[in-house]
Parts: sequence; C-alpha cells; structure tokens
Amino acid sequence: MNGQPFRTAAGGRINRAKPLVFTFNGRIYQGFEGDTLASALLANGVHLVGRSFKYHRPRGILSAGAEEPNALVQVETGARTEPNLRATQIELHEGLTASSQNCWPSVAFDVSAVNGWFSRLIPAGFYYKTFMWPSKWWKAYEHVIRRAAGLGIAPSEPDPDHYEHRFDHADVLVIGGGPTGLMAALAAGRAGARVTVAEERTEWGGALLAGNETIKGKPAADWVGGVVAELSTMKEVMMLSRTTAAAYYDHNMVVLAERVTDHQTSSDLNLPRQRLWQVRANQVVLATGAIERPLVFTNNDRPGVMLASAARAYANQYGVRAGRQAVVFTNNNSAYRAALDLSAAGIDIETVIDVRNEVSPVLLDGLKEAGIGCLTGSVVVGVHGTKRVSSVDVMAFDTTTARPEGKPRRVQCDLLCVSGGWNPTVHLFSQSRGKIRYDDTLAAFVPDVSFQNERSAGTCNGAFQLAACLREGAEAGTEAAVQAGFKCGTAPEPPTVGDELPTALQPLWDVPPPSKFRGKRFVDLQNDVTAPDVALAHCEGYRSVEHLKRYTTLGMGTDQGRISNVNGLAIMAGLRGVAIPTVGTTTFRPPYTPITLGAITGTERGQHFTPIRRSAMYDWHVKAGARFVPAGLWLRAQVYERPGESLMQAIGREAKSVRETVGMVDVSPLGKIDIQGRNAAEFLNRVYINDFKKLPIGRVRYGVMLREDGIVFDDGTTTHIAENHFMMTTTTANAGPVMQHLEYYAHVVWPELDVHLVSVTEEWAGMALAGPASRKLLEAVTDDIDVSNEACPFMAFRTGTIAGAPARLFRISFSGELAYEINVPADYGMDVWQWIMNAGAPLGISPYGTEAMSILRIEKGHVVSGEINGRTTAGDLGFGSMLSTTKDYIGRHSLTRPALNDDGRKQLVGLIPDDGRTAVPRGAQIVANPKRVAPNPMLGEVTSSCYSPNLRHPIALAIVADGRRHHGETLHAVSPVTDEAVKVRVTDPVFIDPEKERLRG
Amino acid sequence: MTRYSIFSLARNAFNNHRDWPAAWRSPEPKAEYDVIIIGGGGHGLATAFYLAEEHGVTNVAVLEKGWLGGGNTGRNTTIVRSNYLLEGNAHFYEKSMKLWETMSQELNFNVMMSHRGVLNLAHSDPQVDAFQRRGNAMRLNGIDAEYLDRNEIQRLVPLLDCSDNTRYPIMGGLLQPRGGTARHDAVAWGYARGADARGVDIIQNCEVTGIKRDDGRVTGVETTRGAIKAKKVGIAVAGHTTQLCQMAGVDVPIESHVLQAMVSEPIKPCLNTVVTSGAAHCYISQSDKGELVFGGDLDGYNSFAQRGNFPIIEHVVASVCALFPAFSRLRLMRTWGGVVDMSMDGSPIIAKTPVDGLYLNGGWCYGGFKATPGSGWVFAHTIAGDRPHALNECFSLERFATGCVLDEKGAGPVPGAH
Amino acid sequence: MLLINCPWCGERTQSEFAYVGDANVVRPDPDTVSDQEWINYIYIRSNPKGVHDELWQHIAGCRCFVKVRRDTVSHEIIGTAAPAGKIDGREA
Amino acid sequence: MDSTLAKKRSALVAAYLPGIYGAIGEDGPGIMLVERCDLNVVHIAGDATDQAFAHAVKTETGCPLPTEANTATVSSECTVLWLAPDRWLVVSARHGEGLLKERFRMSLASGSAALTDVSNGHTVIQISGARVRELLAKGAPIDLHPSVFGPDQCAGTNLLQISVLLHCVETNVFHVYVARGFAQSLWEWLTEGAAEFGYRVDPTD
Ligand SMILES: Cc1cc2nc3c(=O)[nH]c(=O)nc-3n(C[C@H](O)[C@H](O)[C@H](O)COP(=O)(O)OP(=O)(O)OC[C@H]3O[C@@H](n4cnc5c(N)ncnc54)[C@H](O)[C@@H]3O)c2cc1C
Ligand SMILES: NC(=O)c1ccc[n+]([C@@H]2O[C@H](COP(=O)([O-])OP(=O)(O)OC[C@H]3O[C@@H](n4cnc5c(N)ncnc54)[C@H](O)[C@@H]3O)[C@@H](O)[C@H]2O)c1
Ligand SMILES: Cc1cc2nc3c(=O)[nH]c(=O)nc-3n(C[C@H](O)[C@H](O)[C@H](O)COP(=O)(O)O)c2cc1C
Ligand SMILES: [Zn+2]
Repeated sequence: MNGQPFRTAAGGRINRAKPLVFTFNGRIYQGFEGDTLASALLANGVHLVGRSFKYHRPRGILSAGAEEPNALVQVETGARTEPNLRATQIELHEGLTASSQNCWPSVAFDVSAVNGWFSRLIPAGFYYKTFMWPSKWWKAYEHVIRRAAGLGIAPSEPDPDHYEHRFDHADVLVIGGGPTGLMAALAAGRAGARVTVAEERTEWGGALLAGNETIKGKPAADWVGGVVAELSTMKEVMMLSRTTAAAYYDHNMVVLAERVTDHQTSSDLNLPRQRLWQVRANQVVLATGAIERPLVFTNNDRPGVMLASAARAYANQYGVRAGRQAVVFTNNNSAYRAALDLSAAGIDIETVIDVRNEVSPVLLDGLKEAGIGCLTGSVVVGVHGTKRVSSVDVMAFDTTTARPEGKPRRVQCDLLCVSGGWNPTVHLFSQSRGKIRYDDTLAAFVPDVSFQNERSAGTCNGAFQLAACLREGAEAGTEAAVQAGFKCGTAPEPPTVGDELPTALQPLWDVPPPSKFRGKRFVDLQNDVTAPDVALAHCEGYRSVEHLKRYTTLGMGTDQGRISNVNGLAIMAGLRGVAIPTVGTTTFRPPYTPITLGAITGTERGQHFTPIRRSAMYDWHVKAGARFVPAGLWLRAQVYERPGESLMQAIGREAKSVRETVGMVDVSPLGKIDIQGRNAAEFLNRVYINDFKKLPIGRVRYGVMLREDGIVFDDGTTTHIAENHFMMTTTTANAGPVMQHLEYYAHVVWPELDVHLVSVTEEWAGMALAGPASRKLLEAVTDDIDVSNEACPFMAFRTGTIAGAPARLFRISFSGELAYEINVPADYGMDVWQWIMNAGAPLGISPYGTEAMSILRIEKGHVVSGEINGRTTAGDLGFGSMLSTTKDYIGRHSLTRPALNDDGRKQLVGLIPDDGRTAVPRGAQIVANPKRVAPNPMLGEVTSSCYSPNLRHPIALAIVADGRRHHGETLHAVSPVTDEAVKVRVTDPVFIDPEKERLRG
Repeated sequence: MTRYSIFSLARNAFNNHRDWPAAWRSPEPKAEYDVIIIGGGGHGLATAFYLAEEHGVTNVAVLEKGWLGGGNTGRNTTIVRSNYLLEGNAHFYEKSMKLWETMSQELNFNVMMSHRGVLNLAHSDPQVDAFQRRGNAMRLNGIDAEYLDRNEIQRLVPLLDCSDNTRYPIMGGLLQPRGGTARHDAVAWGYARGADARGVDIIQNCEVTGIKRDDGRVTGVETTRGAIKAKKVGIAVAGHTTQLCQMAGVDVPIESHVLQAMVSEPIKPCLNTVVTSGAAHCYISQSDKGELVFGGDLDGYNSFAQRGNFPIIEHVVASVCALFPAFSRLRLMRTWGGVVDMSMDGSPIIAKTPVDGLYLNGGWCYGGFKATPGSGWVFAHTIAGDRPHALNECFSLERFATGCVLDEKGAGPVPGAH
Repeated sequence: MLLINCPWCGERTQSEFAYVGDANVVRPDPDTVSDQEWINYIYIRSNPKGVHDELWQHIAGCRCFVKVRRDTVSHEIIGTAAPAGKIDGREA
Repeated sequence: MDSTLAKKRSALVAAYLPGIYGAIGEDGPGIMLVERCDLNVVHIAGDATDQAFAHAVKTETGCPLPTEANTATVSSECTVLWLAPDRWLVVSARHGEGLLKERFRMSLASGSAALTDVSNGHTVIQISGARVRELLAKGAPIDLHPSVFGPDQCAGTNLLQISVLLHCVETNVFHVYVARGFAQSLWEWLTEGAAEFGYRVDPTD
C-alpha cells in the first residue's frame, strides 16, 4: 500500500478524510470514499485491468461510466461473486475485492495472448469456415472454443441476498440527473406534478461533476446542490440515485433498477440488495446525456488510451491523474476542455492532435495560454507500448484521400485522450419506439419522432451546450407537467452559464494505417472486432448492418456497442459507398445496461417462486407427517407414512382402509362454483353434454363438458341446492380454466341468460369420507342429518350440522365405495376434520392422500388428466351414452367430424398383467410385438397405473386403438426408458364392483 | 463457390482476407421463375437449397422483405430436438434431426450443431408419466431418449437446484442426448450460400405485396421491386403466414404472437446441457460465446411487433433463478422478440393450398428452428412433385375440418396455449 | 406493458387481465350452421397486422370481459368497451 | 354429540405471531398488521338499476348501493364494496352473521339477485401505519397515491401473483381481502416486505 501516486494534491469530489482499503488481483491498495474502482486503480497507477475476449490483448480503462467495454472485473468471492462488472461503475467500499477475468495465469502474463499471433487465421466468422473435419471432432473443437469464450465466472452457490420490486405511478418521470434532468425535474416539481427522477450514478449533476463549468457565476456543483435541496423538499418528488432506467416498454412503463446496498461493505439485512421499479408514467422526460466516441486507429486498444471526457472526469471529479504525459487526439471542440483541465491537474499535455485544419482561435488561444501545443490537420496513426501506451505516431491527414501522409512523428506519452465526437444516449428513446435520424453536423443519431408520451432534452437530444441543456430541460419539464394536466405558466428561467462554443465536429471514422504499419484497429473493443473485420464482412456480402453485427459480433458485448456501433456502421457505409443513415443502426433493446436476474426476480425466489395455496386442514397434514405434492399452486397431502413403513406400504394401507373400513381425504382443492339465477339450469344444460334441466333439488349429477372442438374438457358433479341455485365442482387442475370458460359463455356468448357465477372453492373445506364404515361414522358426527340409505341415497344432497359445524353433505363417490363428501365453511375445516378423525378412531379410520385416492379411482376406472388429455372424446372415454341427442351443448357440432368417429380411435380400457404380478410401467406404450425393431407401431398408451392392494395385483388404465373390441386379448405394455415390458390382458376399465353395489349400499 | 477449408482460410490469411467471395450473390430479380419462395428465413432458404440439390429445380428465387435470417431464424433460442409423442411429429422431426447431423458437411458451412443433449425436467407425478410416455414413444419410433432420475440430473447439470427445498422439486427428466443447439444465423447463411451456389437467386429487400392468380392457379407475385412471374409459389414467412395467405384468398388457422428470448452477459462455461422445465415455464442453454440464452411462454396476445413486454421477462427470469439459484447474480444483457405463427393445434402446416401452385409452410409456433432442414426437405418435395411427402401428409390444411389434428399438448384450439 | 382501460375500473396494467382473443368470433346458431361455418368458428381468427378487436378479461379486478381495439404492431390501444359496446376511432 | 366442538380457525394460525419485528425506527413501527377475524363477508349479485334491489341493499346494510366503480359505502354496521357493475361484497362485523344473510336472502328473493356467503373464503388483513402504501406498492400495480386511492376506495388487483381486494378504510389503514388458501403465503410476503419499515403484529380479538 502506498500513497496513491496519481492522486492530485487537492480537489475532486472524493472524501480524502475517508480512506478505503481494497484488493485488486490479490494486491492491497488504498482509495477514498467517492472513488470508483476505476478511479482508485488509476490513482494507484494501475492501468492494466483486463484482457480482451478473443485475442486476450491487455486492456485498460477507457471510460468513466456505464459505457466501459474494457475494464470488466470479477468482484468478491464465493456465493457473492459477480462477473463482468465495470470498474468504472463500482463504488469503492472498504474491503472490496476485485480481479481481472478472462486471463490465465494472470492479467500481466496471459497465455491465451498467443491467439493474437494467429489472429490472421481467426478473423471474424472464421469458425463458420473450419472445424468441420473430421466431423466427429466438432465436439472436441467446441469444447475448446467454449472454454476460450466467455468473460467472468458465474457463482456456483445460491445468491444469499434478497431483492424486491416496487410499483410507481408518476405524472412525470425524468431519466437522468444531469443539468438537463435536474432542470426538468425542477420545472415539473414546481408545477406540482408527481415527479420521479432516476439517475444511474451515485451523485446528481451528470457531466457537470466531471467539468468545471460555472452556473450563475459559481461552480456548477453549487447550483446542483441547490436544485437537489429544493427538489428534496417537494413532497411529490422522488429522487432515486444509483438507479438505472433499464427498459422502456409499451404505454410508458419504464423499468428502473436501483442498487440499494451494493456500495456498502456490510448492509442492513432488512434492506434488499437491489430494487426493481416498474414506473407507469403519464409523461417521460429523457435527459440521458451523451456518450463520447473513441477513434479507430492502430493499437487504439492499449491501456492508457482513454476517452478525453473520462480523463477529464478522473481529474476533476476524482482528483486522479490518468497519466503523466498526455496527448489529446480529437476531431471536435469538446476535448480542448479536457486538455486544459488535465493540464491544470498537473498532467503534462504534450500536444493536442486535431484532424481539423480549421480550429476556433478561442480554443487555440486557450491552449497557448496553458502552454499546450496543437497540431491541426493531423492524426494519431498508431500507439506503441503493449501493456501501457509509451508513445504515439502522429502524421498529417489528407482530407481528400482520407489517409495519413508524410512522415510519422513519434510523441512520448503514457496517456492518449481521444474524442471522436458524441453519441446522444438515444437508447431509451429508441426502446420507446421513437424514430431517430442522423444529424450531419453532429455526425450522430438524434431523436426525431416520438411515439409515446415522452420527450428528449439536453445532450441526448443533440443539444451539446450547457445553456441549451438547461433551457431544454426547463421546457421539457414544463411541457411534461402541462401534458400531465398541471397548470403552470411558463418554464422556469434557466440560469446563466459561462461562454461556450459549438462542438464543430469533423467526422473521422477510421484512420487507415500507412503501409507496412502493423497492429490492429479496433472498432468494438470488447468483442475484438477490427476495421478489417468490417471490411471482411463487406466483401463476403454481410453488408446489412444486422449481418455485419451478427457476422463480426460487433456491438454484441456487455456494452452493447455503446461506443463502437456508430464507428462500425460508418465504416460499412464508406465501404458500401452509401450515406450513414442508409446503413442504419441495429435495434436498441432492453436493458440499457445489464441488470441482475435477482432484481428481475424480486421476491419470487425459492419456495416463494409461486405462492402456495393451502387447504384449511394443511396444518393437520403437516402434523400427521404427510408428504406433500404440488397440484397447481396447491400443496396436497400425498401420503401419510407411518414409522417403519415403506412408501408403497403406506399407500397400500391407506387404499385398503377405504375398501375395508373407512378413510378420509382432503378434497378442498376441487373447484367449486356457486351458480345462481333464473336460467342457471338452462346454462348448465348448455355447458354439459348430459341433461341438467331435470335434476331435482337435493340431487347431485355427474357431468362432462367438452370444448367447442368436441374434445373432453372437464368433468365433475353439480348439485341442485335450491331453486335457481346450483353448485358445480371441477377438477383441481381445471378450477380456474372452467370458471373462465363459464364466465365467457355467461357474459359474452349468452348474455341473455340470467346466471351468476361465484367461485366458492375457498369458502368450503372439502373432505371425502369413504368406506363401508363411513355411514356409521357419519351418524356419530351429525345429529340432524338422516344419513340412512333411504333418506340419503346415492347422489343425494343434504344440509345440516356435522361435528357442530354447518355442513353440506353430498352422497357421491370417487372411490367407488359407500362415500360422502362433506363441505363445511373453511374456518371450521380443521376442527371438523379433527373431530371426525377422533370419532373414527375406534373404527380404524385412516387419512388418505392423493396416491391412495388415485389407486381407488383407477380400481373404479374413473378418468383424470392422464385420460382427459385434451385429445380424447366422450366416446373414447366411455361417456358416449351420456351425449344428449335432444339439445345443443358446447362442442356438439364438432362431434360429426370424421376423425372423431374413426374406427381406430383409442378407447379407454383396463389392463391386467398376464402374470398377475408385474407392475404395468407408468407411461408405457402398448404394442403388439415387443420384439419388433423400431419403428414399432403403437396401439395405445398406459394412462394410469398402480398396484391394487384390494385386488392384490397390478392394474392399469390405458387408451388402446379400438380397445373396447379387444377385451380379453393380450398385448404388451413396454417402457424402454425404464427398461420394463409386461404382457397385459385388456379388460373393462372398471376393476372393482362394476355393478356399483358398494356405492349404492 | 470457394470451398471453406483450413487451407482456404490459411491462403486467404496471406491476403488479409481481402479476396473472399461473397457468400451469395445479390442479383436483380428475373422476370420469371419456376418457383418463388417467399421468405428468406431458414425454412425458405432450406427449401430452395433442397429444390436445387434434391430435385434439380434451380430456376428458383427466394424473396426476402428484409435481410436474410432476420425473422425468427435470427431470434430463436436455437434448441434442436426430436422428442415428440405423436406419430406424425415424431417421424418428421427425426428426419430433421438426421439432416442436422450432417448439415455442416453438406453445406460446407459450420453451423455449429452441438449435440449436447436436451433435458426436460419433470416436477410432478403426472409430468413424470407424461415424459416417460413420450420417451417410450420416441424409443419405439427409433429415436434416442433416456429417463434420468434426480441424481443423474444433478450430475449432468451441477448448478441445477435438485434439492427438496424448492417450490417445484425436480422428480426426474427426459433427456434426448442427440438434441442440442445450433448457431442460428449460420443456418440461414449456410443454406443461402449453398442454394446460391446451385443457381438459386436470393433477393433481399424485396417484399411480396400480392399473389397473382388466374383461374384458381398461381401466376406470380407482386413485390416492392416489381411483379415477378412464377409457375409455383411457396410461402415460408412464419409470423406473416396469415397476411400472405390472405393475398391468395386462403384462410388459415393461425394467429401471430410475440415470443421473447434473452441472453445474460457472457460467462465461462457453466451449463453444458439444454434444460427445459414444464413447471417453471422456461428453457435455457449456454451459447458457445458464453451467454446464457433463455426464453419461456408467449407474451399472450396477438402481436406483430418483434418486441414484447415485461411480465414475461419477469416470469422467465424468476423461473431461471428458481432452477438455478446461483444465476441470480448474473445479469441480463439483451432481450428481444419474434413474431411466431401459432397454429390452432400447435403443429405445423406444410401443404398444398386450395390455390393450384401455391404451397404453404407455416404454423411453426415456437418450435420451428429445429425443423428447418426437415421442413425445407419435405417442402421442396411437396413443391417439386405437387404432392406431399409421406412425412408431411399429416400436416395438411384439411386436418382441422376432418378432425385429424396433431395436438401434442392437448390444449385445444387456443393458439396462445400451445 | 399494456395499460388497458377497463370500462368499469379504469386504467389498469396488463398483468391484471387475461387475454381471450379475437372479439369478432360469434358462436353460430347451432341449428342452422353449416359444417364449414362451424370449422371457421372454431379455427379461423382474424389475426390482422394492425387494428384488432379483441377480448380481455379483467381477471384480478371486476372479472368483466372488455373489448379492446389495439394495434398489433404498435400495441397502441385505440379504445375499449364492454363486449357488445362500440369503440370509436380507427377501425380494423 | 357436543355440538360446540368445532370452532372456527383462521388461515393464519401457523404464521401469526404477535410482536414487534424488523428495523423499528424512532417513530416506532412503520407498519401495523392485524387479522380481522371478526368480519363477515357476503357476495351479492344483482341489477344495479333495479330500484327494489338497491332499496333492499340499503335497508339491510344501511349503505347505499355503491354504483361508482371501485368505491365503498359505509354504515355503522356494514361496508359495501363494489366488485363489478353487478357484484358487491357486503362486509359486517361478525355479530351480524346469519341474521343478515337470511333476512337479506328473503328481501332479494323476488328479483334476480343472488347472495353467496364467502366469509370463510376470504382472509382479511388490516395493514396500517405511515409506510402502508410503500409496503403495498411492493406488489400492487395500481396507483396507491392518497389522491387516487383514498378512504372508501376499493380495487381488485394483484399483490405479487395473488388476486386481492384492497380497501382503503382510512388514509393509512387498508384492508386486504385475500383468498383463504393464499393467506399464509401473502402474510409471509407482507412481513418480509415490512421488515425494512419495522412492523408490529397485533393480537386478534
Ligand atoms: C424467441 C423465439 C425462440 C424460439 N426458440 C426456438 C427453439 O428454441 N427451437 C426451435 O426449434 N424453434 C424456436 N423458435 C421458432 C423458430 O425460430 C421458427 O419457427 C423458425 O425460425 C421459423 O423459420 P422460418 O424460416 O419459417 O421463419 P423466419 O425465419 O421468420 O423467416 C420468415 C421470413 O419471411 C420474411 N417475410 C415475411 N413477410 C414477407 C413478405 N411479404 N415478403 C417477403 N418476405 C417476407 C420475413 O422477413 C422473414 O425473414 C423460436 C422463435 C422465437 C421467436
Ligand atoms: N460540448 C460538448 O460536446 C458536450 C458533449 C456532451 C456533454 N456536454 C455537456 O454535458 C452536460 C450534459 O447535460 P445533460 O444533463 O444533458 O447530460 P448529462 O450527461 O450531464 O446527464 C445525463 C445523466 O443521465 C444519466 N443517465 C443516462 N442514462 C441513464 C439511464 N438509463 N438511467 C438513469 N440515468 C441515466 C447519466 O448517468 C448522467 O448522469 C452539459 O453540461 C453539456 O454541455 C458537452
Ligand atoms: C442464440 C442467440 C444468442 C444471442 N447472443 C447475443 C449476444 O451475445 N449479444 C447480443 O448482443 N445479442 C445476442 N443475441 C440477440 C441479438 O442481438 C438480437 O437481439 C436478436 O437476434 C434479435 O434481433 P434484433 O434485436 O435486432 O431485433 C442473441 C440472439 C440469439 C438468437
Ligand atoms: Zn375491471
């Protein structure tokens, strides 16, 4: 650790009273509060930060913001490690650890740098042309290619932090907290609008922080402080710093990503790490600024080549000299400010190289005053030095041939500041569907026609002068407030600023090297795309900007070509001999800068990925040691294992107890729909294939409903509760879809029917009491319902009290046993269940789970989702006789289609293993000859399979071609993926009590 | 056509790669072609390639309104598989899979077909049943399939959360080892280069605006670059199928929906299998460049915008984090959308139409990338011989009226549900 | 993310709604319908590139069905109404 | 048989632990939570333009039928919450249970109105405190600004992925109606989200 040799003696916005210790590549350094990792590294003289994607070239720090393509690092270790962070955005905090990535063994000596020697063999798209022989080797080639690609390393442990979401509704959303954005916020805030302001950086002020402009004759920072203070007092204004507007969606919905605790060493665990905002804004002001463009010349990627604005920011904002001796290379005016500021910070400016022949005398005088030389009409043709700039070669530039001329002159320096002009940050504007246009004066794309309720102001709108920024900001803020319905007179008067010059840019897209000059000219620094790569794409016909991008990977890195795209497409325009707008841009897509998957996920993590739906008896099942199974959002008790029992034994025991004594299962998740209205019966009659008009009050009927295409949709029972009042049950899985289906027909198709639908699934706790002893048990728990077979026959409905709770009793049976379904108001569910369990103990009652329930219904040939699979008809499933011939119902007309009446349709059958022992594999296919080599024609499929503890042999349901005609024949159920095959006999699907004596008894 | 080889690469290296020929010409459209293919996506280009290669029909033009491969071919998650349950689908996609296996060599263009395996995760008993049922059907049809238990899955995909401590614990999975991914753009470029070399005219920036008919028979097309005559016209425009068919007065059971996909920042290899999950509604793989590529359900409403909205992104990302809790700290780098042609039963239509000489290839939903070679192959056969190949007989337009639909999901005539 | 004006509840975000589909679909009279009409009813949707009348259900709110006139390219919503209501403005 | 045996139980029993949690600031907890077990909820459907129906509602509940969307009317014993143009929730303190329903049913019997008891199907969580809107804004996409969503406003919306009915009772007091089966999940989410504001869980009566 030493004293930060490149830190200026004073100045900057860092807190020199608060030194911070951090580690980079294993070495310990010191910086200050207010530093970024990049500024702290530079303060310590560290320029070599990373290695490039393909050639593993040494790379340094190019920028001071979100656009950084080079200085990507891996921070922290273990579960909190994070790859690909931009050193320019990482707020320094005590104990930060960071390291270079994509290099081995070290960033200083990286063996993969040999790729550079072969670079001639591996131009853009080389992999499409090779690695094809021998074809078997591709797997090995790919392995090597994959290992070489990628940047940082993914964590391998679950993320220990938490994240959250927030919704916001703003009259005016201002994006960007520079002078423009602050002015806009002030205008809208004063008008009384609800304003949300989002700024990606820690501090407010944007580009002002990096400069030394004056506002109202004072340092701009004073003005910023005043405005922020005023905004903070406004109740309806919300200021969000460290917050990136990541995405702009339809109807003015903007996604913001806020970094809440990322910058802290140890954080308050009550706070989320990051917060994702979804802002629905009436109006949006985009004040996102502009990003400086680098220039394309030989070895323009060397550490020490830096954007002029970034070098200026390091000097002014962070008190860091990015080098000792600098050269400034520019094609526009803005870099002159940088030259002066760097010089003032104590950097030796060797010279300013300007491609323009004519430069404003004001600027030249300024340089002269500071003792800085200037070479106009000249360019930097190349950089020397590998891990750091050591000197540059300068030549005169012939504008007619667009080539350097004469003799190169070598200038010693360790810092080369470049400025190729500015690209307004139009990303969000484009995402909002705004159309951009190319501005020849600025040589950049600027907003043209807006599509949503949004406007751009300041530099992102192509207004590069501070005075214009302030004015546009004030106007935009005012206009937005007015559009949002606020009355405010005129825009606030923008404050006065110092003198300014126009940018006066002369486009310079590529500095071709003099002949025999070696080295690479990078367009896309992160993805190692060079100017010759663009030329290669051109000569191979990949000339559309989209093909250029995909063939060379230009702009596909983590920086999304933020600083490279315009240079790349300008070079392509030159090659094609067309204007830049003819080439066009690639599509700007969310997110603006990458955001964590954690923030997008928010609280929907782990067990909370989706909400859990619990029945009223859930806690009982937990206490009883149930194993749970997800059924949609519900968690249902699957089986209650007893100590010493295997899973299969437990399931078998439960299923047996129902047939032998009595069992009870929680059926609360079944969908329940309360149907009332004068036309309720007519409605049901149209919904179900069978008749519901003549169902008497106090009776239950089983019903089947189809989709309009004639395929079975759902089944269940419906009870006539009272006059014009029914209750329908649906399968658990279809509870939601059936409700929507019914609502659609009731509201949209048959609005003339008087029918009201209310979901009462949650109102009633449901329990099915089944088994020969169920009546006896029921008698013990009700005083007021006569449950005798005469008073309460099969398919009867009664109300009364059960275990002291008001109850509905349905004499229905899924298990095929004497059975009752009890519904009690859900708040009573737990107690009633417990009470019945207690009362049933002497009879040997057993709770049973979904597994045993499934066995019982398979034994009875009752169908569920395996059979109602969206492809089967009522006829296939044996419901043919239920199809009414006297009325219309949903799906009826489709039933005449020939394929629905084919002879070979697969019909529901039962299967029994021929040997009476071997389980019928779940998911098996049915074939005639298991030995036949593929393709082996399949006659059908096993839809449900189990071991029947009551029959003491395995059984299964299946759908088999023409199955009903093949009862008694043998076929084979084969499951190659589990290596099982069994000879099976085709039977009727009802295995137990086909005469239905048990359930009617 | 300059053959690509390590030698041609080395030779060109000496010239600083200045002498490579264009991968395909950009000719002016001729006045008339034997066959016009509308749509320069993978399917259209493959069709043109196989027309020339297999049927000797070379007086062919592919008309593309934008840039080649800029439709769904250029925006899909590149999953290639043939793990279908229903007969018709199984045989067709398996033919396609076989063509994938030799595509790079056949085209002399490395499409980077990576047979890294496609794993479908089951999170419930019914899903276990369904996957085994499908795996069994595949095996009986001669297609590779393996059923893996949780331990085997954990070994194959170490970062996957295979614990019980998740909302939808993983119970097992169906692996198709030969499934995998391919470099999507290369598929379009490879077929374009191959077709061009065999005489096909590939014409970009040429939008078809009308289909000309005479007496119930196709005679040509109107385009933004003028009218072009043709004896036969094949439509392969994915999301725009309805619009093109309407130009010829043909109604199709298709809706256009937007499907989004996204990539993370590039990272070193950490996921070597394609993983899909029914319960979590997402599919994910890692590209050779290092990004995680993932997607999920449709946005859920008709759309012709190649952009979607946030709810689906949120859901897909949450699903990814549910499966891979370690990925939560990785970052989303780019999202995009494509307009997919959702058919009413979820299966494609590759068929003759009621208009003579007009052929349709569409209804690919979100699964047509893997079909690219097979689709081109059977469509070329259908066009050349004016009758479907046995492999695409089941993909007729008439199946909806007869009821012979191919509904893998059993979702019914709700296009957004497939 | 769409902002849909429920004729009853006012402007609500897309995630509160479920998409139903083409609002022009009318269930034919079962007594007089021809087979072709019936097949079209089940399988053919308007699917325009441009203005589309469609139904959404305000599932998290009033559960009513809402007819929405929306541009399928720009996602702009031209107007909303009850299923049988009229929407002014650009027509499909 | 002892008919008093079965008691009602809240859906939150397992998760409900009165006490003080999270980052309590100088002003005390920013959020107060209490389950309103005392509320009786009835769903009514009917024709809002039918005078007799509106009259019956007014007589039985003391509340004029709210016909303006997303509003509630309040009387000394009842609150009527608008759900849809033809559907409302009548909420009353538990002592009115049964009585209200029966009388009501009779008074509505003539028209096409329908009445469904949904007291058990809903869990009602009362959330109050200075930070209540911030807490709800973590999951609810609707605009909760006091100028838009003030006292006597109600709205069906989502909290996270769960459908809820929000009712603003007083400026900083909300009732959240949630389907019983989701109550515990919602509770866990609410308390996790309230931790940064500091929260108190009050005992139910
Ligand atoms: C996000 C996403 C993920 C997907 N993931 C997968 C996956 O993992 N696996 C998989 O197998 N499939 C996937 N798919 C589906 C797959 O991408 C498509 O089914 C397949 O690429 C379709 O190819 P195509 O050639 O038919 O269509 P496209 O590639 O879309 O080509 C159609 C072309 O027709 C052109 N065109 C349209 N109208 C006209 C006109 N009037 N005149 C001229 N040209 C016209 C279009 O510009 C377009 O280039 C995905 C799709 C998307 C959107
Ligand atoms: N002379 C020149 O050529 C030139 C060029 C550029 C800038 N400037 C000067 O820079 C200043 C620009 O003012 P301005 O306010 O228009 O821009 P600015 O750069 O000062 O402010 C824009 C702010 O928006 C933030 N931002 C950008 N995208 C964002 C996102 N997606 N989410 C959240 N925050 C985001 C940035 O962090 C930045 O702080 C003026 O003083 C101008 O004169 C001059
Ligand atoms: C498989 C696949 C991988 C991709 N990888 C990247 C990537 O690494 N970087 C990137 O910027 N975009 C990547 N994209 C997205 C493209 O940039 C682009 O968004 C997509 O092709 C859709 O085109 P559009 O955005 O121009 O409309 C990828 C796309 C696909 C289909
Ligand atoms: Zn509504």
